[in-house]
Amino acid sequence: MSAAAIHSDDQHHGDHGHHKETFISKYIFSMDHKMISKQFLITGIIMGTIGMLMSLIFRLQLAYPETSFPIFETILGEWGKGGKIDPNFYLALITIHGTIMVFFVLTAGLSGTFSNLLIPLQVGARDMASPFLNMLSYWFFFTSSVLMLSSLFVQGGPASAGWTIYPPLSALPKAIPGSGTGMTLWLVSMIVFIVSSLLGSINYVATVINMRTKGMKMTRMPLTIWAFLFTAILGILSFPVLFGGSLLLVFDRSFGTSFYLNEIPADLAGGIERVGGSPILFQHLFWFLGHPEVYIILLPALGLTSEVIATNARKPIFGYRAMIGSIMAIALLSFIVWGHHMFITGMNPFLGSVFMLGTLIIAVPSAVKTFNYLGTLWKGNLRLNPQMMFAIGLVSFFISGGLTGIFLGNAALDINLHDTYFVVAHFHLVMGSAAIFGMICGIYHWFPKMFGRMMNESLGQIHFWLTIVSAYCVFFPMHFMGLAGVPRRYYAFTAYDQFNVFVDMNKFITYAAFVGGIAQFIFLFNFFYSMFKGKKAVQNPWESNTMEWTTPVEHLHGNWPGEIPHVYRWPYDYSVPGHDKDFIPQITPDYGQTDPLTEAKVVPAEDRKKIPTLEKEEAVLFSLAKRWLGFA
Amino acid sequence: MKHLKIKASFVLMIAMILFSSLSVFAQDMTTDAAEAAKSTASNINWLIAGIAILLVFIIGMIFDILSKVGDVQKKQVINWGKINAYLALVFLIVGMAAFAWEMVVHGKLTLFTLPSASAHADEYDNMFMITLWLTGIVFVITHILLFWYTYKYKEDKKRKALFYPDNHKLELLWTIVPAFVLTILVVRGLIVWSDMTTSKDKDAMNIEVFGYQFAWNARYSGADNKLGKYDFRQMGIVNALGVDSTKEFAGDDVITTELHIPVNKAIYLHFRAKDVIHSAYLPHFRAQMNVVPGLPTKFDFTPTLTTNEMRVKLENPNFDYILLCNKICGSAHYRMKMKVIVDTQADFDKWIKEQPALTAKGTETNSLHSFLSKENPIASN
Amino acid sequence: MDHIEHLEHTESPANMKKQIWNTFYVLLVLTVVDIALYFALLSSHSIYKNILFVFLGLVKAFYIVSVFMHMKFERKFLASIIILPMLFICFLIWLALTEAGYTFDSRLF
Amino acid sequence: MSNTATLSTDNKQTWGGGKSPLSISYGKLMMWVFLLSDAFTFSSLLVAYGFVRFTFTTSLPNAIVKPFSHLSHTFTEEMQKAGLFVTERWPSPELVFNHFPFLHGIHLPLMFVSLMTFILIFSSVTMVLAVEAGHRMAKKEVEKYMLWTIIGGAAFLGCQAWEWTNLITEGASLQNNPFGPTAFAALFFIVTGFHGTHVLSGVILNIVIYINVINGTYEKRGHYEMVEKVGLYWHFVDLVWVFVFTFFYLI
Repeated sequence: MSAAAIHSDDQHHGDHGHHKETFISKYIFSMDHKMISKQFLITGIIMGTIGMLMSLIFRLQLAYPETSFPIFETILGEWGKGGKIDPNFYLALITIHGTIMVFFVLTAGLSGTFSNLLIPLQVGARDMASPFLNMLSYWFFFTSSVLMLSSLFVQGGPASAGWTIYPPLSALPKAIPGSGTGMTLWLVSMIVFIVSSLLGSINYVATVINMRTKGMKMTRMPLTIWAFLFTAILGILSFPVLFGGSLLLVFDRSFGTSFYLNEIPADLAGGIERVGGSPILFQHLFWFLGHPEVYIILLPALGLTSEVIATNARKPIFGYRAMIGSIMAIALLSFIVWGHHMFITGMNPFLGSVFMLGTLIIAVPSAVKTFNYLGTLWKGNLRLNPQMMFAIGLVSFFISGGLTGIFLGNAALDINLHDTYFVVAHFHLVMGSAAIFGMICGIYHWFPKMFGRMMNESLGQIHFWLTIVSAYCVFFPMHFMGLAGVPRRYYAFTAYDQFNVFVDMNKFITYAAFVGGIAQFIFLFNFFYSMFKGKKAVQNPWESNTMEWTTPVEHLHGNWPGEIPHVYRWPYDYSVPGHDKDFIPQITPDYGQTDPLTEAKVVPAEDRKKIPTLEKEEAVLFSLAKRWLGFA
Repeated sequence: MKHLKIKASFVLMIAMILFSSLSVFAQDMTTDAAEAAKSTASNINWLIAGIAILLVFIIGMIFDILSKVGDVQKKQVINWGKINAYLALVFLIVGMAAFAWEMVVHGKLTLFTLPSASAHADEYDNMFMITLWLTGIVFVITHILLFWYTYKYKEDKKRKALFYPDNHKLELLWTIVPAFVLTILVVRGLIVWSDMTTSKDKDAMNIEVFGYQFAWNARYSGADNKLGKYDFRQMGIVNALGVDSTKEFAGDDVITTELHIPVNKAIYLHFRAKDVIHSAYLPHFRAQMNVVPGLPTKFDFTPTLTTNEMRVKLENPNFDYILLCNKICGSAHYRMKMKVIVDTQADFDKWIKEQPALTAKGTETNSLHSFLSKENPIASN
Repeated sequence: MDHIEHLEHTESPANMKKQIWNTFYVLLVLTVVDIALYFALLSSHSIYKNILFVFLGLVKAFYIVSVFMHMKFERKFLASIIILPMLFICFLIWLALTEAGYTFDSRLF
Repeated sequence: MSNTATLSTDNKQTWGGGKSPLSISYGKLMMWVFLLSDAFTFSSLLVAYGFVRFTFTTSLPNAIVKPFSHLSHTFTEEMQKAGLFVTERWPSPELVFNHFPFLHGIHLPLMFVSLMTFILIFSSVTMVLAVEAGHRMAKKEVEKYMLWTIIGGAAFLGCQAWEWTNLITEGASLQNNPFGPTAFAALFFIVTGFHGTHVLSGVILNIVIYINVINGTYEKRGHYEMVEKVGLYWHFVDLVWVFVFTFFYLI
């Protein structure tokens, strides 16, 4: 704390960071929020690719449980003896797939990337409140990803108790090979990740509250910022509880305590008899994080989508205040509904009723959000570019996945649906696909801001159509498997005659998953190719109102070359009647409007100093070269 | 333009070289490895992967060139706005058809088309169908609107979008209507839930289901309908369940590896686990409860159809009820199951007599009821 | 400008010092009362005893937060965003205790 | 404080944002938010304590040992024989925490923990006095009170070390508990240990700040906000102790 504050105070005394930047300070230990966001994004994409490849491996296993794939022996070694995946490694794969996707891709990769990029730019700040803590946040995240991946190479394999790591399975190394060193690494990695998440979230909250530019009232913030603010608050309040919970689990595993263990004989539990705890306690502590975590994933995606839909529909977002209200309602309610993951885990049935009530209430703000999106599309002028398509795809997944949530939130119905493929289908639609779509939609939209170049549109469109079709093909049929009572986390269904009817469906799902996987490679190609070879971006390529598009294309440490522009209006003035253009940036005052802070009449936009731009490519290249060589 | 052409042909050339060399390489591999069929399969896999990556690369290049051409010619080569609008419509129609097809064809595979096998299954199915209809209607309507709007309001340079930031009445409407619908669901759901979780029958038959890695046991409470005490310290190879036959109520207990239950009689299942959390899932009876070590859990239900009746109804002579493990518990989780057989009362009585009780002595009459001692779950007595 | 407002409601040094010492005495007395009550109510085992102790703890917490941590002089909004999330913890506590009671019961019978 | 104001306006023009709606600087806001999240960490541990405890019956002492009475060196065993320390029952705190340094053999229930509480509260007072002196830019006074705070924190840590040693010599550990359920000792060590870690880091932070104060870093900077921020943290540690005290020693 002290070091950080001292540092940032020092920085305030300097000018806009025009001090010397070396390669290390610019690209590695960068304290510039834009560079940190790129670091988050690229780490997230790498982790996402790994997670996706894992899912393809176990999809192959599920589709052809009896067939041997020599390639598995090549890449997995002892875990793929004879070309077949070891059942223990299958469980490890699903565990690590879940963990990577939930925490490393959709929490850090999505919220970390876009909170870092957009919060300072959209509220009009030079940087985060504490750039130093921000940098630490990334490097803690990086460390935790390395730890998580390194658990793939330890004796006994990585953690394999499912991403929810319920003890005793995760606490007893004898129960499953993955509960040895792999599980320890998982817990250590998660604790480091929690630290990273807290450092980031505290920074986001302080920036949004304290660092807004003049005129940027709370009610003038774009919905993205609202979403990020509440995501950060959710993280701040829920991650510590997982921290406490996993601390106790570490003690149970390594120091012979028994907080989560009861009536475990000594021979199973490393020579010490365990009496007195309760596994349910861990589940409560875990899901106190786990459920807000779902919204930590989903809210940023919804925020990005709100912005993208409004911009590309050329229409103000419908019901701005209702949207903020529903974000708040979702955030608040998410803390009191975690028990719906535990209806049949031996929890008090009375508490089941309480949680069921809360859970189904969450559907109301979600419905409001959906209808408001539809209201925004209505009579709009939709530019169907890739980001808009992905945003529409998100709304579609949000509806499909949200509606199946109504089944699962119902305690009675959960009796037969708990831990079946219905659950898998539900959360892959609503927080897997929907959040990934939100993330990709954000990448397409803000790529020009991040890298100064445009992504290829056609590839984006192909990516979109392949992805949405394959995602629906993968996850929709799973509902029916779940309704037939097929449990999740099964290595094979060969032991059950009644599940034979699903052999073909499993193959179909796997083919669809492979198509989806290849589609992601199109995206990866597009992403990395455009980063270096894409078309040069103009300053405001999507004709958007928000403040980030008023910064120059070439990145400055400090964002704006001169004074930070002031804000005079809300961010959704699209297609205002009586204006010749269909967008009015937030920094444009109306004729005769007073500057809310200086109390002086402001000059109309046309007469004001033009937004500073560096239009000539030569100028951009020259200044870039100068910065790289260390002259500037 | 000239620059572009050079670049494009250069890229294509590289692609061609790569592709041809790869195919030659692949041919070599296949001829060489004719004797080792197994490694061929591996090489073909690699080949497929290589070709797929190459295809992605080529497609990427083509579209990159196309867009660059478009930039030079100052017009769009492909008008994605229009294409997407039509594709959205196609997606909507095909998707809805697929949705209907799934509901009809795959819907038949679900449990809900089977005759209900327990007393509360009808109530459950009823609740499910109400939820399905309500959500189904919302699903169809919202998706039609979503993709119809995408088609209808595609960009038209001449048109300007309607400035319509909010409408409080409309927003209130679509807050209150979902709230109302959900109230119905909540109220009904609470009724069904409390029906299912409160045991109605005092004379229910107490059976203990014991889960361990990776099998199940059942313990019948015998004539006294009371399960004997257990001690987890005694759980071992000889005495897997840790039940001491000399203890109170334990003598007449019967331990089996199959779960036989009499039809039309309330069954009170007590669950106990040895090592990790399992979940006893009886899909046909709409019954499930986690089996937690050190935390007694329970579930009660009344089967209404015997296995034989069900076989006749389904015209499937191989049909069996099952109890399967539904909570990740280790490497053989996927085949941890127990056969469940619903018998008529007469058949059940006959079967249970054939099973050996823990001791022949019968019930110990030790009525000392220590307040704090660890006792096995016994139904409210 | 906001900071100048902030200055206005800071007390004069002497007054502030007095307040700090007063708070210290309050905390001291409350701790002594805690211990005294503990021994006075040793044989009783009612839930109200626990509630009483928690209440005294909350009073102490109130004094620490409001005077020592200066919360009394901050904006109401700040106070509410720090204190309101504690409601979630209250919910968690209520839930955990209910749940633990249920666990106790189900282990008993 | 006036210096704070000028500094922040400078910030506004060159680098920082335009608003501070809660009228505190971002640094203090971050500290508050951090403390909020830390409160949740402690709450989760205390909730775990409550949960575990509620699954046990609390021991009903049927023989109350009088304060100042003689304590045999087999006191714990006697209690075990009397049925007060059994694994099914949560022990009564005054029978566990009844030792005082240099006064072995005398039953002084909860006296030592009262002393610890007093020390911590007192160091909190000196901290707040340092903050108050910082507002007046009185460097000497800040130095004096910071030093007292550091001494108080170190004394508290020493007391805790003594108490731990005492319990450990009686046989309590993470896996063992002569007083009752193992969870009692394990939770006690984890929660007080986690609190002790906070105290330790607080003392280290205080020392860093103290050195800075002596060097005149804040004098040059024109405000003592750093002292305030660390002060917030220090009071939070005190706050947590209030609840640890209530739940572990009184209830």
